Amino acid sequence: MPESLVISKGAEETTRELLRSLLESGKVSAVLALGRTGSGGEGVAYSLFTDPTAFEEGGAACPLFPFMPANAGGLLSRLTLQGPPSEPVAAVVKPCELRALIELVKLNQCSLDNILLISSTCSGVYPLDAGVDGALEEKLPGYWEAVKQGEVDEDVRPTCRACVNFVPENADITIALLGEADLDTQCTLHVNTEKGAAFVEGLEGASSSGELESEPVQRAVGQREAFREELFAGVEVGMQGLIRTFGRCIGCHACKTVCPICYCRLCYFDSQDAERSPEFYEGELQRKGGLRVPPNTVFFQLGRMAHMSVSCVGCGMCTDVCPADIPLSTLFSKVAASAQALFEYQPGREVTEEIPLRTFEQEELVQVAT
Amino acid sequence: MSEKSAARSSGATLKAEGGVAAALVGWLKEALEKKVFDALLIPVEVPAGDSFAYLLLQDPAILDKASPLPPVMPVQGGKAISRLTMRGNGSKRVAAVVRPCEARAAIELSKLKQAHLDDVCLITLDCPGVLPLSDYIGDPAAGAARFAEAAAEGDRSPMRPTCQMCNHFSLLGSDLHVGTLGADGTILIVPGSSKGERVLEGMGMPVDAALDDWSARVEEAEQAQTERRRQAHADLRETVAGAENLLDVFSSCINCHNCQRVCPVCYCRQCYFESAALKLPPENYLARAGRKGALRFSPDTLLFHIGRASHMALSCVSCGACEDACPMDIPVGQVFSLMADRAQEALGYVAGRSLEDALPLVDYEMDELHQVEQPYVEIYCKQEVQDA
Amino acid sequence: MSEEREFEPRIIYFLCSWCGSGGSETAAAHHLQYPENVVPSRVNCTGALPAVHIVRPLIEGADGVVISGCHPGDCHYNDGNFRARRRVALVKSLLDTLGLEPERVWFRYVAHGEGQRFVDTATEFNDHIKKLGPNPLTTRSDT
Amino acid sequence: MENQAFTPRIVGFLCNWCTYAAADSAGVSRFKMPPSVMVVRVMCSGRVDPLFVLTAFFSGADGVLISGCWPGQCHYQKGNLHARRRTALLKSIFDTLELEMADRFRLSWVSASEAPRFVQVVKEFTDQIEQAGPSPICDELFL
Repeated sequence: MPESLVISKGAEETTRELLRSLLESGKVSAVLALGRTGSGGEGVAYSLFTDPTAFEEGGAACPLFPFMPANAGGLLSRLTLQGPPSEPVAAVVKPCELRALIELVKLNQCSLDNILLISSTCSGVYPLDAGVDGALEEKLPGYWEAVKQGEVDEDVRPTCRACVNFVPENADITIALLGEADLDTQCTLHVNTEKGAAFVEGLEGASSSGELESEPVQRAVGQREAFREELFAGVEVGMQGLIRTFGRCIGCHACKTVCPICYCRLCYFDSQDAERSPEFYEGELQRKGGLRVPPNTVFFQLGRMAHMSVSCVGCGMCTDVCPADIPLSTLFSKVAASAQALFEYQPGREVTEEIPLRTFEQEELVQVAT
Repeated sequence: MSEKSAARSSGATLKAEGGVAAALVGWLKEALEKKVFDALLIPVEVPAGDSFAYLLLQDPAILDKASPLPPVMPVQGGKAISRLTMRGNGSKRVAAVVRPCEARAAIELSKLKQAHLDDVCLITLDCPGVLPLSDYIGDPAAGAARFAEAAAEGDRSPMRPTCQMCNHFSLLGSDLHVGTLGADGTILIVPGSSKGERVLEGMGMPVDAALDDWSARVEEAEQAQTERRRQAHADLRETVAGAENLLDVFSSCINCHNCQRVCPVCYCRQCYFESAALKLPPENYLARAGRKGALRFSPDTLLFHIGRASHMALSCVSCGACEDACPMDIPVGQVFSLMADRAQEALGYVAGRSLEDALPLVDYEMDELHQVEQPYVEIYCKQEVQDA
Repeated sequence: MSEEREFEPRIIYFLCSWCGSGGSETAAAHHLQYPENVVPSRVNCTGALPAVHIVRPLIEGADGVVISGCHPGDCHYNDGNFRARRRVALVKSLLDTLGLEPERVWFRYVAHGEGQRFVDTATEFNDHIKKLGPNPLTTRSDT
Repeated sequence: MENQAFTPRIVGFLCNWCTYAAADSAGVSRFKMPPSVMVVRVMCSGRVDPLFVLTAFFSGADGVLISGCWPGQCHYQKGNLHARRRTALLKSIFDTLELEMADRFRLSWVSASEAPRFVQVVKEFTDQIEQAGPSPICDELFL
């Protein structure tokens, strides 16, 4: 099935054209993609576009903008939580968003029916605070220059610079971006599924047998792996390390709110069970002379790890929204890496693969029980 | 319940040669040792030294790292008090050292039945404002120096925008207020309720110092701040009023609802805007998108902000916690303080002023607000008929 | 001018189930006509109408919202309409602060027997909104 | 001196069908064992969410024991196999973050007929925790 289509237009233009034609021809009823908001395009947010003109030159949509205001996996879950749309919807998402989406499908939080998934090889996104007041626009030329060379711009989020899963899996159509030197004039679409093929039918382009795993991609994996090790090495561990790291946590639980995998409508830590009676506080006070109010910073983080780390896709939203600038994503990725290795699991790899905690082998992990 | 003391006409004095914070911590330590109260809720520097956290403590030794007036407000004290007392009063008398906006939030939460203040003695200080959280965490040492300098000079420019225009930085509602404004070697401790009076009594401190000088200073500063607030709100209104401006202001909102989560008075366990009420089948979203050509997703950004205001603006204490927690630096605290001031004015209420004022949406008058009733012009349709 | 005449507002009319709805029934009994684009929506009591439900249509597609309940002192739950009045005052204050045309919200008492008054209110509000023009929020995709 | 006075506080999540029965019969048989385990009876070791374990630790437990039926003998077919995966996950998190809780956390299979084994597990685990000393988490103020 996998085939690729070389189109003699720039990547951005190709993407816009593709989406516009999908909407115009009625092949999809809407497109979920990034778009500018506000009268002067001050903000960038995901939108469900139904009007094809949004994808024309100067239109509101900016599907390849290096920014992630929300994890689109979570958004698609919200869109399809109560059932798939009756007509196809296309979504332009980043590889980590796609992984989150696959995990959410496994968690019965969304449906992939009638969803056309378009993704691209990803060179990362800028931190949220770089996107305030159009400050990001100035960085765009540098960003795309780096993409062409298969590099990552230095101002891109550390999480992204350390991400080794930047080649999307399970996308119906993949737009090759990373390391494509002639990005401005030519674009390769990799059509990975029959669904994808049906949607690109009629698109003008030369078919080719180009592989996604190009040389620059391989090189990027190595670079990012190195950076990842560097980040992991900087994580403060041990209880004292965690207390130092989370000492400044303000308990807002924003990390949980934006986490695509944390889908529970009511988190244990926001529930009545986590509210304490005066007797609890008095008991703790008696025992150790003092305690934090509200309590549960390290407990919350460990609890969240226990609940979601096997499915953590390393999208970095948690770090991005943290008002206290705690490097959550690095810590969670480090924990997730070993937890996922334990079960030889990679979140988002395959929709049919069970989440490790929902399945088991008869003979395994014998050393755990003593 | 706090019975009002006969006008705050006098206070006790405390020598503060070694600085206000040290003197106050010393005083609190003594109070703990004398068992004037059993426990203390106070901001304490965290182990990494990059922020502060509220600790409930009874061991006076822990107080060494305490700061009655830290340079940041990571957790709104009202919220901390609510978490502590939401299930009841407990058996300990707790003194909570908080900022005036935090005390106001605690008072609102008490009225909203989310806090029990019977055994809590609210101690507030004249507040110079706080630095934005992200500024401080980036470089705590520089932040602390900047804060100390600005606080000493009464300069609010490095503080958060909501603090820059705060006009309720003193007194209002607390049981004990520590007057430090313009303090020169001596600070005043002013009882605001019988609970506060009992504390001073227990400490053996005579309440005999005249407040005139300090009151005059506070009043002067309050007037200046009120003017500043009026001006800031007028300027702000220019930039937010109208559909276009408003949507520009919220254009970068990522719908994380963190403003709601850190808001002390947004106490609902399940927010309406995160509930199933707004989680709809895909056809709904697609139809809405179809009508407008596109639909921001997640949807309902503006509905969330205005709706949230409709739920909490009357209890909003303008503490600015929302703005501090916004990952997109939206001036949400300022916009909410503007909405809150005008809404509270319309309904004759000041959030956190006193435990006695009833919440405006719980209470009503028979004869009021006739301006919102649309007068009936009886001849309206008859006129139409004649015109036709 | 001609365009203005073509504008047909979308209006939601919240009616309390005792008085407001009663008014509409009386109007129907007398075969009184009111504009078709005014969509009545029944709530048990105006006091049971959350502020969010006034705001939500104004963002999602209505050009105006009008609310009718019992006259002061006539509320079937004693004080629902007084509470509603405070809530409307709050919503109007918020809308005014944000420059979102508080005049798109009307609050007028209509008793069960006042069919004419119900029809007048619907008609008058419709004309009023026509004069105001379309609600700018309803066409924005980034709300 | 202090060490001698230290009696570990171990929270034991015991499965209703196997280990709880074993503990019961150990008691009835008057077997001697350290009074260190505070028993929480759960219907199945598979019922134990990682949060239970964390809650115990953060509430001051010096050790946590999960104990249930041997693999293949679960009264709900597979609950203990889920418990094993969860335990492995939690241990992996503790290991990655180099948290000392890893050594204070044990999963053991004890069937209903194995009262002596239960006693042995408790003795061993208590010794182990005694060696390790009181959990340092108990005294942390900033958790």
